Order: sequence, then C-alpha cells, then structure tokens
Amino acid sequence: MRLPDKTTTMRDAIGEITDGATVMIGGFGVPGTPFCLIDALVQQGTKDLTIIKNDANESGMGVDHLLKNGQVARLITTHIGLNPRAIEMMNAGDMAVEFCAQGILAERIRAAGAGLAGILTDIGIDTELGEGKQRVSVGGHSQMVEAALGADFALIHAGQADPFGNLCYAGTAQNFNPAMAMAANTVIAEAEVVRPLGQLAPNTIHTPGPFVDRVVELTELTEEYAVVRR
Amino acid sequence: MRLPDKTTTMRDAIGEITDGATVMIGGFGVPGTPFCLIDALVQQGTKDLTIIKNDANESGMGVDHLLKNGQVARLITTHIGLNPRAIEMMNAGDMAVEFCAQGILAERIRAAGAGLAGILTDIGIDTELGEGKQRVSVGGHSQMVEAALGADFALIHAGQADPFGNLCYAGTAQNFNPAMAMAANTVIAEAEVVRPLGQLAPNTIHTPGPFVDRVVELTELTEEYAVVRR
Amino acid sequence: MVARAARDIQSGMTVNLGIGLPTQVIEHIAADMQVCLHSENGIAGIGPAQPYDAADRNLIDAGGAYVSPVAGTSYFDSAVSFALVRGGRLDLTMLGAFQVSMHGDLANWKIPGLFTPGAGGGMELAQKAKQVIVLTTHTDRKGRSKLVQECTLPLTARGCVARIFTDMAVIDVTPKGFALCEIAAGLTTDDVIKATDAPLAVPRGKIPTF
Amino acid sequence: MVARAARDIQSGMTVNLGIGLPTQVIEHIAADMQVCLHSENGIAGIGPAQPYDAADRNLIDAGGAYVSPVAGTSYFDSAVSFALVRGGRLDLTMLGAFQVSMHGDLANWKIPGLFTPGAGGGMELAQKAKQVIVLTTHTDRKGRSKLVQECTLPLTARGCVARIFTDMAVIDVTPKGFALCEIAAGLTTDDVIKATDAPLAVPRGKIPTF
Repeated sequence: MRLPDKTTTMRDAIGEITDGATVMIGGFGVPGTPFCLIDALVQQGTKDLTIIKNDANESGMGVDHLLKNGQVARLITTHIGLNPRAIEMMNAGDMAVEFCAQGILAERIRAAGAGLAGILTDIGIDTELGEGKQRVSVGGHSQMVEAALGADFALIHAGQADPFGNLCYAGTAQNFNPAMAMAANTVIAEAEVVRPLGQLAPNTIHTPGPFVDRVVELTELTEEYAVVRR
Repeated sequence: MRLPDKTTTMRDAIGEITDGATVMIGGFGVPGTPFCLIDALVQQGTKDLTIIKNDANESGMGVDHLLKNGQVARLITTHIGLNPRAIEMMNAGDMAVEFCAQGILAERIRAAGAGLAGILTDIGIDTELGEGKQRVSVGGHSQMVEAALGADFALIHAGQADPFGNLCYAGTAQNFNPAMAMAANTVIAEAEVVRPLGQLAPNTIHTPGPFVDRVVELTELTEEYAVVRR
Repeated sequence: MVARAARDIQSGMTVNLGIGLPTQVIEHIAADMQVCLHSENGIAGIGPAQPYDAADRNLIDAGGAYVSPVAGTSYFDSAVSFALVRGGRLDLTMLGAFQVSMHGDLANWKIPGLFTPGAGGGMELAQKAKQVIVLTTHTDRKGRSKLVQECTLPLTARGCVARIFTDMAVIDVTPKGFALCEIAAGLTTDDVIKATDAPLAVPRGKIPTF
Repeated sequence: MVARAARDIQSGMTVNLGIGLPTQVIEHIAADMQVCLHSENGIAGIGPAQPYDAADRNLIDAGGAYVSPVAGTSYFDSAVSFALVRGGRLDLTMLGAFQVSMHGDLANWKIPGLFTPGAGGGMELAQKAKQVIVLTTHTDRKGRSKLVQECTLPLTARGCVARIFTDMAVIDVTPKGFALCEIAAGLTTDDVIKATDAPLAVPRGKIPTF
C-alpha cells in the first residue's frame, strides 16, 4: 500500500473556490497565515466570501487584501483591532462582522471538524455575545449552545508537509490551523517545504494526512511572512 | 524565569488518591496504560473507585488487578471484551459498568479538560446508549447532550517527559492520554524517561506542562509493558 | 470472501478495518494500491502486521494486533481519531456483525445476558463512515441466519450497512431490502435463500461467483 | 505600577499577561522565579522579548510581540490554549480595561460607535482564570474614571476582577466594593477618591505606598 499524492499547483489548489463560498483561514497575526493562498484568492477575484479567521491581519497584509478588493461579504472573527479598514467597513455596513470569543471560535471550528453538532459553554453568557443564544441546563447550570462552524474550504499554512498532506507547524504558527484543517469540505495547505513521504516523524505530525485534500509547496516566502518591524 | 519541577516518587504521586475517588486511566490495550501507577494504586489498596478507561485491559494486566482486588465500584468504559473478569463482575452486579461510544468518551473527557459543559452529538441516538439522554435541536436536527466527564485524578503514561510535565507519547500510546491529561483535578504522569528541561522539542510536545501536576520517572518497565504474545 | 471484500476498496480511500474478519482484508490489498488504512486507536497509514519478535510494543491496531508503519504514517490521539471518523474523512469501514437487518440496521456489540463486550468505536464507525460494509459468517454458531428482517439484538446503528460479504454471498442492502449480488463458488441461490432469514431479491440471469 | 503588579505573581503559577500594560510585567519578574507565562496564541513558557534582528518570525505572543522560548517551552494550537484557560489551569491573568465596576465587572472589548476591536481571548481569560487582575490607567484620556459603580460599556465578563493596579493605587474588589490597598508615592487618599467614580473604602492608619 502507498498513500495518495495530493500535491498540486497554487492555481489548481484554489480553483474550485467560487463566489459565495465560506472560507476559513489559519493564522494568528503573521504566524500560520497562508499569505500565498490568500494572494492567489485575491488574483482569482472570487467575491461575496464569508471569511472565518481569528483576526483581520494588519493593513496591507493577508486578509486585508481581500477586504480592500471588496471580496468579503462577512467576517467571523475574534479581534480586528490591528486592521482599521476592517473596523471602517464594519462601521460603514460594507461588511458584516460576527465576533466570537477566541477559544469558542476554535472550539466551534474543532466541533465541525470532529463531526459534533456543537458544544455547551458559559463563555460570554453575561455579555452581548450571549444574547439570543439557545440555552441548555447541564447539571443545574445554564449553558449556551455554540453550534459547530464548518466551511467549504480551509486555507492552511504549514512549515512542513509531505505529499499525503501530513502537516507540521512551527512555533506559534499552529494557532487555528489544526482545527481548521479538520473542519472544511476541502482543506488546502500551503507548505514552506514538502518533504518526501516518510521524512516527517509520525509522532510529530500535527495534522494527519487524511484530513487534507491538497498540498502546495511554496516556491518562495514573500515579505509578508517575515518579521514585522512596527 | 524558570519552570517548576514536578517530579516526585511513585508513592507520593498517588498518595492523595482516597477511597471513593474518580480516577481516569490512559491506555488502549497495552500502549499508553500506566501499569506502574496502577500497581501502586493496587498496593495502596484504595477502595470504592470509579475508574474511567477505554478498556479493562486483559486478564492479569493493568486494571484487572484493581478489579481482582475489589477496588472498583464503577467502570466507565467502551469495551471490556478482552477481560472476562470485568464481564463477570458486571453480570453479577459486583461492579457498575457504564458503556460509552469510544470517540464520545474521548470527547466527553476532552470537554472537561477544555472547560466546556458538554458536547452535542447524534452518536448512538438510535441505540440503547441514547436512551434517557437530554435532547437538543441544533439546525433542525435532534442531538444529545453528552456532559463533560472529568475526574479527581488522571493516571497517564508517557514515553518521555521533562520535570515541568511536558509529555510526549510513543506510537499508538497517545490514545486517551492527551485528553485525560487535561481533564482531572490532579494529573499524574509516569514516564519511561524524564529528560532535562529543554531536551524535548517544543513543537513535538503532545501534552503541555501546565496541565500536569506530578511526574514520576519509571525505574524499569515491568513485563506488562512488553509485547503481548497471545 | 475476505479477498473479494478487498476488491471493494478503491484507490485514494481512507479505510477502517474492524476487529475480526475485516482485519484480514489487509492481506489482500495490492502493494501498489493507493489507500490509507486507519485504526481508531490512533494511526493512519497502517502497514503489514508484525510477528511478535519484530513488533513495536507501542504500535498496535484497535484489535490489538502489532502493525507496522508505512512511509507517511501518522499517530494521533483518540479524540482526533474519531474526529476523522465522525467528520466525514473515513470513506469506508468494514465491520463484523451479530445481526444485519434488511433495512441496514447493524447489531454487533451486545448479546443481552450472554456477552456484552461494549461497542468500542463501532457505533461511530457504523453511523459516520461514508460507506459501511459488513463481513460476517452468514449464520451464527447455532446455524441461525445473521441476516434478518429486524434485529432482535441491541443496535449499533440504524440503516447504516450498504453491503454484506458472507462466506455464502455478496448481498447489497437496498431500499427494498437484501439483494443478492454474488454467490460463493459451489453454492446455489437456494442455499443462500434458505440461510437468509429475510426476503432476498435475486437478479435474473447468471449470478457471478467468487 | 507595573513593577508592583509583578510582585503579585507567586511561585509555581501559570500566568497570562494581556495586551498592553500587562505585557510589560514580564520585565519585572525575577530571573529565578518559578513561573510559567502563557499566551493564548499557543505558547507556555515565554522568555524575554526579542529585538527584531534576533526574532523568530514564528514566535510571537498574543499581542504580536516577538518572544523567546525558555527551557521547557511548549507550543500548541488555539483549542488547547483555551482549554488551559477554561479548564482551570490558568492561575492568574492580568488584563487591560476600559472600565471596571465595583462589583468586579470588566469592560475591555467594545466602545460602541467609537472602537470595536473585538474581545479576542479576553472573555475567556476574564471569566475563567482563577484570579483576574486589571492593570490600567486610573482615568481615561478625557480624565474620566475607569473605576465605576456600573460599567456603561459592553461587558467582557461579570464579577471577575479581584484587584486593580492603576497609576494611582492598588485597589481590591471586595463584596462591598472597591477597597484601597496601596497608593502611589506622592499622592493622597483624597486624590484617589476624587479620581474614582465609585465609593472607595479606605483603611485606617497609614496606607502603604508603591
């Protein structure tokens, strides 16, 4: 038996993403953000997207290109404080923004990846984020239903991959990538290096290959991946 | 800043486990089962325990010693087919057995570790395991509330550890260990080797140290850890 | 029967082979086949079984057999392993059975009063794998059919089984019930009908043998 | 104030230092202190901040600052990171604030119509850390007290704050409201009372300074 080869080109990797799709994108700040996949999506010009991402990056980086290009109808996120454009678009009504507590966003995504319908939590129960959410009593305590949050596509950045789609993340670049890499119908990973099958130690793989559909090796790391000097 | 040292002796590690405690124990078959911690618990003679474990091991191994010694009042598990004593004790009413679907047991434990009240799933909804469980409608589909399942203590087996409690598991010895290592008030890990701080690569750690309370280095691997010739 | 079942595995699939007969299917998968074998204890990319002398004590499948890795194997915990199963990433599972009904209901975890091993990961495999195939003897030790109109034993999952491989026949579960597809060499259609405790649709013309 | 806050960190703790003022606390923790610093983007065991030239592009804290590892650092994903927060493994968090009420309510994520950055991980930190300490200027840029009877801004979490460090004072949140503990050198009790938009219990005798 051999494991399937899922390597492809950047263009083919994202070619099926069509107008109106829901796309989750890994990353927390720079680490783990798939800047090249995002750039390809900008070049493809796909519109009316629902984007699920921890943050909106900073001006001139990552998701900001999609916002500037008018491709995002809706953003599900936890924090957009470093992107003035995102806040402006939200305030102007040019983009719907749904805020979620950060760990609950991670758990909702993970629940979708884990084939669960949702989780029960009291996070935010005393806040406006808790308003209107379905309540369930568990052990005498009121909890909120947080529904699983899946997507049509996930865009993932890995430090290393193999052709089967096993992924390893570097440092704090894990963040939302492992959960998102389980939670979309089609999971697309860019990797800084694609090593031959068997070169990644089976014990150190963060995302097992069966979760991943497509792997693209980056030919170069653009400036967006570098240390940000503020 | 330095990280705390949590290494201790086998006796001290389990000394606080008292009669009536709920104890979750890692392992799926032999890999990942903390046989030495279990043996120490047998020697300590603690009674009336509720044990949470994927399986009941095989005759003469691991949890079977606790059963034989009459220390287990209740077992929450997924499969006891390889332990005739467990089946006998269940049938005779000498021990209460609660069955759970295997992945749902893992998710209930993980939910406790993640500070969630529970998960929503339809696994087993058409079976007798689904009878009597609270139902919630999510997106028009009926789901069951599976409450988080925590414990007073977790007994974990790691291949490698460091004094802070960072843990790495070998091969298929992960199984229930990572979830359980988050889900108990006191998490006790035995390790085949305790390496100096900084010797485990930060990217390859399966259970981060903050989840772990006590680390015991094994002086030898008893026969129970070896390949089982059936 | 096991060799025949192996032919239902298609290139590119992620497959879980349950404890018992299904585990033997691995021996009939071609070496150049592109397939990823999963076991719910936390491994994707299972290679051939290992003799005791060569076994890694930390490398088993869910049935406890010692297995080997292949190039590209990954290990993970039980939560991730069942995320794979429930999350739609498992293309096919082959499971054993106590009973299968003509509606595709599966019972394989409890014989009340006699044997209650527990379901293990069976409920999730049966309920959530994209395709569920059962491998079983056609009758139990007392000669009673395992293929029935309604399961009398506690269910593992309802309406999940698509196809059944037995020592006597290959039988599909259709919206109308059991349908005979293939028959073991040397047996007649009547043999299979007699051994089946539910209506069995028999196609016209010659039935393929295996 | 930041140096004083650092003294509230005890040996053996796991601590999360929020964005802004709290991040600066790290510079005042003794080198031989046994403490594990956590950041919610997925790191436990944070070492000193790194200058840009020495920075690892993949190693930041939740505020985006480049940090270094220590011996025993681990990296993990967001789900595990907040499992640590919600699951009771975070002993202490220090957070910034727009407003803190005398009941311990915290508002630090939204100023309607003006600035809505989002809560990030703040709700979970505020609601689930075993101890929540706020570090903030005593008043906002317009001179209004951030310590209030009732928060008028949207809440991050209710009744969560145990202690407040400001540029003027150290104030505990008690069941009866704010209680003055310490005062900045050079200020009077009256200065603090005037700058506080809620009742402030003042202990008898000399109040320690910092």
